[in-house]
Amino acid sequence: MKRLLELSLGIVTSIGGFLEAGSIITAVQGGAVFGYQLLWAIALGTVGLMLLVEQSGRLACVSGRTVGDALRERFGINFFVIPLVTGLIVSFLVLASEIGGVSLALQMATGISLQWWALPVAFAGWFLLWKGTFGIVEKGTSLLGLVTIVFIVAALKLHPDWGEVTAGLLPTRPSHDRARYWYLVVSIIGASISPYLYMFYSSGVVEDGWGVDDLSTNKATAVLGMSFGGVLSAAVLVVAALVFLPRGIQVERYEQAGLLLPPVLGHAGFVLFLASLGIACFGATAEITLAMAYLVAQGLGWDWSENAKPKENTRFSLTYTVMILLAGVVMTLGVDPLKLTNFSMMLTAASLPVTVVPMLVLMNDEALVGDHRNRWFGNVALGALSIIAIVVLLSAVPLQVMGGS
Amino acid sequence: MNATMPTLAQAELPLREGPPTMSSSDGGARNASRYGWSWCALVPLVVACGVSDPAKQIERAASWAVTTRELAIERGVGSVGRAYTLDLLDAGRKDIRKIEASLDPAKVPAAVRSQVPGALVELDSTMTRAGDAVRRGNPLLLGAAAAAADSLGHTLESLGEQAGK
Amino acid sequence: MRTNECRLELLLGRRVLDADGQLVGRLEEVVADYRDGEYLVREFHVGTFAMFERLGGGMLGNGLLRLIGGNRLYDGYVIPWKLMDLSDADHPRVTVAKGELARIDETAHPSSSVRRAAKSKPRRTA
Amino acid sequence: MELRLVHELLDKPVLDEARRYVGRVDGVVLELRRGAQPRITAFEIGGRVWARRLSPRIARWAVSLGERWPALANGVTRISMQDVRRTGITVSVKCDGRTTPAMRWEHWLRRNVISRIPGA
Repeated sequence: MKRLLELSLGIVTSIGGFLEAGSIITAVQGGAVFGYQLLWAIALGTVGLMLLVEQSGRLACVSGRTVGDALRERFGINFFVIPLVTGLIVSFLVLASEIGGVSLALQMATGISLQWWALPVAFAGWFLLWKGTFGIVEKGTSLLGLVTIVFIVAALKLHPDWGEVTAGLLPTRPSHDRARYWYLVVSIIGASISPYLYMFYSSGVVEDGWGVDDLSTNKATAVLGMSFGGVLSAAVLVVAALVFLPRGIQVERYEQAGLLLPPVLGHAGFVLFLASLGIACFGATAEITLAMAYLVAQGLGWDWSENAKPKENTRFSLTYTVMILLAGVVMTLGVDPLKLTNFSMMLTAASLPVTVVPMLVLMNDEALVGDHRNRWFGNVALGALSIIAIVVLLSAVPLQVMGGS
Repeated sequence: MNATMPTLAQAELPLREGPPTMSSSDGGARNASRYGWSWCALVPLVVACGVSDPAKQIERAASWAVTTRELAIERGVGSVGRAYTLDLLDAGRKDIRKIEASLDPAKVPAAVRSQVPGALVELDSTMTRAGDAVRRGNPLLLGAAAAAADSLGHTLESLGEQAGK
Repeated sequence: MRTNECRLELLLGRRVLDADGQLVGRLEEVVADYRDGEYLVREFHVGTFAMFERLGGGMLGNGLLRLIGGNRLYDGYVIPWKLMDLSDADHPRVTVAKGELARIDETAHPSSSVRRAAKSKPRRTA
Repeated sequence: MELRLVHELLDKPVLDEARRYVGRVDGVVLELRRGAQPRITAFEIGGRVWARRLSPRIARWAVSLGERWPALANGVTRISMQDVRRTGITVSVKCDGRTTPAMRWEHWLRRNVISRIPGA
């Protein structure tokens, strides 16, 4: 019975925790310009994330080592510095864009500029981490995140043509705005496969004390949870395709996304959109901050645990304190949240090889995962994902310059 | 454009990652390797390049016209908040002014060159009228602004298509 | 640091030459025995993935190459402690020619995929 | 009993007798002896130690950082191999982690920073 509860909680939290600033905004922009054509990018990103979450979870269940631990122990400090530095830079920018998302939701609700909201939001996130346990941070924000199901309700209410929707699941070449199309494809992949997600997930497995007998729960959580999350992200794209595209509204400003749900659900739609954006981004804010502190602490050998009191592992807790408050300060400087979100999603996609490629070695290292090693299927899928990640990396610079909004 | 992108360390891609190779002997157990360790995808400081293609800019103006219409309609039925509406109208007008400034008449095809500036000015005043209507809470004025924005949307869209050809 | 001390982490990955100045490979592992309360170094494992030598001995690189069946290319040697001269920590040298060294028996490698591959394939005799 | 230094010692986490997480094996010290097997005397934990592995520039920077904030410089913790009980995925040692320099930074922050923040 305990396992069933844990399983259902795992799936629910991965649904609630899936959407964040990047996935919402890239899906809205994608739907508004290309209709259903980009659904395949969401599907690819979701399958990729499913793969990495299952494997990093398996790594942590079997060896008790998180991804951060394993990267340092298996490859030494000389290599580890690369995922450490790129991970911190990329995660910091994504963290700032998440704080921007929450602040913007508050600005749309109250009219007070997001620059005033940035520091209070960062402080609230810090307070949740300082006082909360891992369970509260992950489960709490994700349960609230279930409000994002409003996008599925809106999508169903619009009665999309399911034939066209499934057609969108097949990769197609764009008829217009080619650079913008591929820029959004890469941003969507970056938004779904974010390194902080599987760093956070594998640390969560260790915090929750999962072991070898939790492998089935881990697999179910990864597959079911992430696929429901992918459906949510697809729903956002479908609604944008049915509301913005026919009207010819292109998303130039973040605030325009506020007009997404009112035509479908009226005032409730507006309020629920603000709630979804605010809660989803707040959950992501807490998760990313923790993931960064995990990466540093695990890599450099500091004691770490969100369940313990902050004074029990001071370097870990002060790391996340500095990170979240610094990101809050960045948003008070008036950085445009839409451009920052798009830019950080592109950077996330470009930084994927640094963590995805090493997973190939980690998941086949008998010393770490014993006979729970990757079967041929796991290796082929991860190999394909690594090649995609490297292609994305090589295309990042030209795409950013040409396709960047 | 107030986006101040944080500068990113520009690091060369480490062809040789990992421990040392040929070590020069300058004494001491010096770790001789030299590799770009803060490698982060070679992304330069990118200032989002202004969209200079006139057809795209006119389409953006058309998008703002439609956004104004939607906003006026939704505000009329009370679906969206007052502060939000004023905030978005304000942001829209800023963007329209940016389009006006960056629209290079030489690049705009002759057929539409005369009509575009006028349409943009009219759109700007329509958005201002819509803002006043919201502030005063006058539904009639708001409806008129919505209609004006709607027709402007169509004209700008057709101008955009002509400019695109 | 006393003069006769040296640091493993700085030796790791160093290129090791033999008595004739030939490249034996990079230092990958040091194996020690625990005997009467002390850890004594028994042997050094040095090797390279021939073609990929220029790619450097990064542990990620080696791990990946081993994974995709690189061990057919792996040219590994076991160097007993007696034959390793560490007087100059920057330039570890072997006191004999490369030919006289025993090759690494991949069947004892910690990762089973390497072991399986090594068993299933007759060793390439140099 | 065989010990593979890179695979089972270097970079591995170090737990003291109360299973407290002291740090990672950042460096291993070998004692070279004329005509006798090199002996592994101790391993070291410390930012300065792993900084030296990256590059001399970073190593010098880490040392100068330590001099500027001596209280923060947790210096180098050297643990003799005699105290090592078990190696493999983790390295457990027979000593009290709290007294090692590795944890000095932790205590300094606890006394001077964390205590000032309510609800820690």
